[in-house]
Amino acid sequence: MAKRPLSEKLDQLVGLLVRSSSALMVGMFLVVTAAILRNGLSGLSMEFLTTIPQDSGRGGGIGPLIVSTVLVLGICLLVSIPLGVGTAAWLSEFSGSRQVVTKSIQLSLDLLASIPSIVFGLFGMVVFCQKLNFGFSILSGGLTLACMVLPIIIRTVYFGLRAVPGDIRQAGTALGMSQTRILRSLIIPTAMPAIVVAILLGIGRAMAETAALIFTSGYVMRMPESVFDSGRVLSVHIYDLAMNVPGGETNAQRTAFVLLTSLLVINLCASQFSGRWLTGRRA
Amino acid sequence: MRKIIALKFSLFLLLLLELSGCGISDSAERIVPQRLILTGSSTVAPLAAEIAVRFEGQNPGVRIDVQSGGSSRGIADVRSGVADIGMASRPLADDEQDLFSDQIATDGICMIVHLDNPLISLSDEQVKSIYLNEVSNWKEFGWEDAEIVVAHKADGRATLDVFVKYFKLKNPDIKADVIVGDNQQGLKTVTGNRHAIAYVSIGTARYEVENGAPLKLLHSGKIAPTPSTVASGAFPMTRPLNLVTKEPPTGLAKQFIEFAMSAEVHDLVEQQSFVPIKN
Amino acid sequence: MTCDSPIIRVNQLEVTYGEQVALRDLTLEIPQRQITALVGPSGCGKSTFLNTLNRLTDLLPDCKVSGSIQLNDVDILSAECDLYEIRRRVGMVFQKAVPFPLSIEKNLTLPLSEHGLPRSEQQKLAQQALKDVGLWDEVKDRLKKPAMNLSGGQQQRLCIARALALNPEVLLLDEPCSALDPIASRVVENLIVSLRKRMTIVIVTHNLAQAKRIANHMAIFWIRNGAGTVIEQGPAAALFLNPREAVAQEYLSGTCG
Amino acid sequence: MILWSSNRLSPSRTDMLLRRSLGLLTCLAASVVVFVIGFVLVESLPAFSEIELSRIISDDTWHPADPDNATFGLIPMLVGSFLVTFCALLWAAPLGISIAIANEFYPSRFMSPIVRRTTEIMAGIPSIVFGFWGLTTLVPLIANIQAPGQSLLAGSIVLGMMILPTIVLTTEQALHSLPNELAIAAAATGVGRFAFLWHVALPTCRGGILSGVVLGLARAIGETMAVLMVSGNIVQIPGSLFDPFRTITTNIALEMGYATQTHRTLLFLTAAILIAMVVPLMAVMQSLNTEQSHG
Repeated sequence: MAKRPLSEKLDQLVGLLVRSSSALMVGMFLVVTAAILRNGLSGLSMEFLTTIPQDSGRGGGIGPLIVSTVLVLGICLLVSIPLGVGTAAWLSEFSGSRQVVTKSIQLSLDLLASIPSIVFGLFGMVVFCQKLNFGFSILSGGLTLACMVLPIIIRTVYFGLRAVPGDIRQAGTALGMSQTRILRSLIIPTAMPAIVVAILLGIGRAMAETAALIFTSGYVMRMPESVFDSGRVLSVHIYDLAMNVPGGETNAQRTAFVLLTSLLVINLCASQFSGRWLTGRRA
Repeated sequence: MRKIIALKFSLFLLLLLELSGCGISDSAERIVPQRLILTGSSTVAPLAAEIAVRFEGQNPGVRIDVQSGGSSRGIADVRSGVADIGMASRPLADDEQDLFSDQIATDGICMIVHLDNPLISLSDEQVKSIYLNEVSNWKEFGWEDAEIVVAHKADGRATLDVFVKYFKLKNPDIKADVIVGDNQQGLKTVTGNRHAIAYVSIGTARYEVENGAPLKLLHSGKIAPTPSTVASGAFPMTRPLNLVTKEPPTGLAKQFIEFAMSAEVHDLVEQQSFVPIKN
Repeated sequence: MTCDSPIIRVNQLEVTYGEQVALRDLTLEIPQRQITALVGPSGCGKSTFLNTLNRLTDLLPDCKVSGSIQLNDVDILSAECDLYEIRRRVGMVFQKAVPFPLSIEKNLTLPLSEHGLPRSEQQKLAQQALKDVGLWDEVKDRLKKPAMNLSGGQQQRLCIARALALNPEVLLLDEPCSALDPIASRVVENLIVSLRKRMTIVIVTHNLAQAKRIANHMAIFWIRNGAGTVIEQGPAAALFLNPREAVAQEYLSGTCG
Repeated sequence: MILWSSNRLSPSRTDMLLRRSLGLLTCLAASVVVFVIGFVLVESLPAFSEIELSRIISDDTWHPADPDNATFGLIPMLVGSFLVTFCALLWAAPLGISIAIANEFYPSRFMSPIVRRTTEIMAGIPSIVFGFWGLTTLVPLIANIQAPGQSLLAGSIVLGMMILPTIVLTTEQALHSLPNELAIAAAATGVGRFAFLWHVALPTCRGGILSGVVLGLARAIGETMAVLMVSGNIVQIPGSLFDPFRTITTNIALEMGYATQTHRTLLFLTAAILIAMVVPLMAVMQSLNTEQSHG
């Protein structure tokens, strides 16, 4: 019993220590985002979001860059969503008892998820830009990103599909429904929140990417006219302004603000959206 | 079942090969003559972009995209076909003689320091001693006691080639503190660091100074780094700014290169503090 | 032992899960348009048996079924038989109500459209099925609302309606009332009795009182030699009064099982 | 668990078709990794014939494009990658673990929600934003202490901040998965909070915590842009925290735009080495995860 006061003191000391670690992290977060928030909030306007950049990006807005970003994301999702949902559906519904196959596919996806993004950049540059001759284009960038986000999407959708109770498959089968119909009308709709979350996670990862895009979608600042044009995305713009443009900090901060806010909104949407689906408006 | 999977897999591989084949044949149609892609030297890029804007204005429906990345990248991209025209801020090297180049301007390379730095000029010997780390403190040049931050270009940059050739340095001997890529990154490094020194394109540096960047261009000995000293050949470190193509230029590329070499764009060249080619 | 007009004849049925034998040597006849109750202690294969009757056992990766099950003159277990047809003819309702995560109406029309009925027909049948289970008045104003919002008893009746809409010849019920409160349970029970005129009903139940109330025919399942089988079958009333087997007697009187 | 058995339940043609096409999609998805890795390997193979491979270790500098006197030493970059990752982990791992402990064992009504939200947001901040902050704020600060500012210190601070949320979230998850009964039983026998934490919680969650650290490690090794912006990119083995350096990822990013011939091949070899470094980490993490789920 004599040890009690000591151990209580120790407990308090540790408490103080770990709580100050938390405070330290919050402090770091504030330090990193402070300048971005300050300049972002003060300089943000409809004009900034819609006009073309001028003077290497020091002046003007980021209109074409937003368009490029959306196009790159569009291509990325257009490829990765069908591929990802299809693969997840096969793994979850049709792989049956072929454990070896399933395991090795999952292993290959884990492996893909762990490859650093710069390797994807290298791969994309040589395969899409040079070998397939898409050039530095939104198409090349989108395809490169699609390879990158694929494991995230497959994993999220797969867990969503697995979470659909087996009862539903059983009940559907008992009513004489085909697998196709059960998958399309019952399982996919039930797993919709997971699919939405997968899409949002994919967007989040893709939007944050820089290394894989610099050498695939390039950094032409102009308004893209087609997906074969090069287009600079927001993160590449921040990089270029920060590294190569003297006096570009202010606009880099504004762009970073736009990027951060959109990522935040996407995350918020994710929770909001899946919440609504789960409480049932699903007719 | 496993056999079926293997079969599917090989089928898929075939499919992909097929697709890639299509990709290549498609691309021939894709590169419509109305588009040009220029990549390469960050020195030439701003000038090429200005020329492109004027060219597009005169030829509606044409689109010219300009990306920097260094002269070697321009040459590599032209070779691989990713770019139609490469930009190189140096003459073609011995192993690049199979390509075709056209000079659109002349540029010089000078040393730059921060505006706070009292230094006016550096002799060749002084520059060498700084880059070989024989002198490492600004004190030695009569300024405050601070270490010199030496910015050096990345491999493959034309400015680096011209620099080491002129000073007869060996690249591995150079002891730098920061490696920079684009010219603009060199400028940015010096504006952001009072104690830095770098070598950059005169044109690019003057353009930034006019835009208010806190920089100072150092004289080479007694010769000031200006377009006129570059033009007259008095300034020691000069180099051609070239547009490079894989084949002798034809079609739109030819049209653009001829336009870039014509007197119609001399004002743009001068505006960028480069020296136009007059014949 | 035999009944007058059996619609299902099970002969020498054996079901195994991997190494484990769930049912062995099971022979049973199920009379047409009557309620057959399957009773017996837990884990002696009643639900497994029910699942074999419309081939839901196919869903289990390492489940093997042998023997024969004749539905009228079709062998359900044969490889040639049309599974979708079998499942339309043999409907099934589970212990836990499984409404699809769709609207009430869609719950009923989805299987109908799967079996190729035109849209107008679908709605008519759906409405009829809801009326049959007495749910129509309760839900007619919210047919487009999610079925998940219904109460437990309503959900179970919806599931029965969903099976009825396909107009099956046989309806399999796997402890349909065990997850419901007594009142809802009574409603469902009455519903089952009212359906007897239209179709054959096979119900698994643990509730002997319920079996006594509703069943015409009865089969008692028991474990013999490590596998489930039917030890006694016959008209319910007679079986309750006078079971032949000693264990059956003990089970029915509540002293064992 | 109910699965569709593959060969019995499918008389319908549409089902067949669906299964085939989904199977095809799966093959496609699974082969992406084969393509990426295979491609990198194939492109790096010529390195074995073009140069003596031992030169990547024996050469002490990296001038692969020098026409007269090319050198191919990768060691400085490998050391750079290793050092910056190590230094980042050195502070981020303990900090991350203590934050997770604070959230789980020393919660405060005011701080905990803020910390949780901050962690989530930080996890979503793109690396370029950290790099940008590092370049414009951190590097000048360090340059005030010792030039040039772009340094091992800057790199490890920026990297550490990036992997911090990963470590916090994984550790917290591991601690959270401890059965509640354990804490109640401990309290019932009079074991204090700290004693429980030190003797029960942390040892039990060792696997989960370690896998968080390994996850952070893998991310740090693979990170490119943020490091590129603050490292100075000099090819050298940094002698102190204030020296600039170059990692193998930034080396690829800096040079892949123009590399040709042997130089290009070597960049692919670098990428192959990078993959080879990450794969064992993943294996370690998987084994840690299985250990955790079994124990």
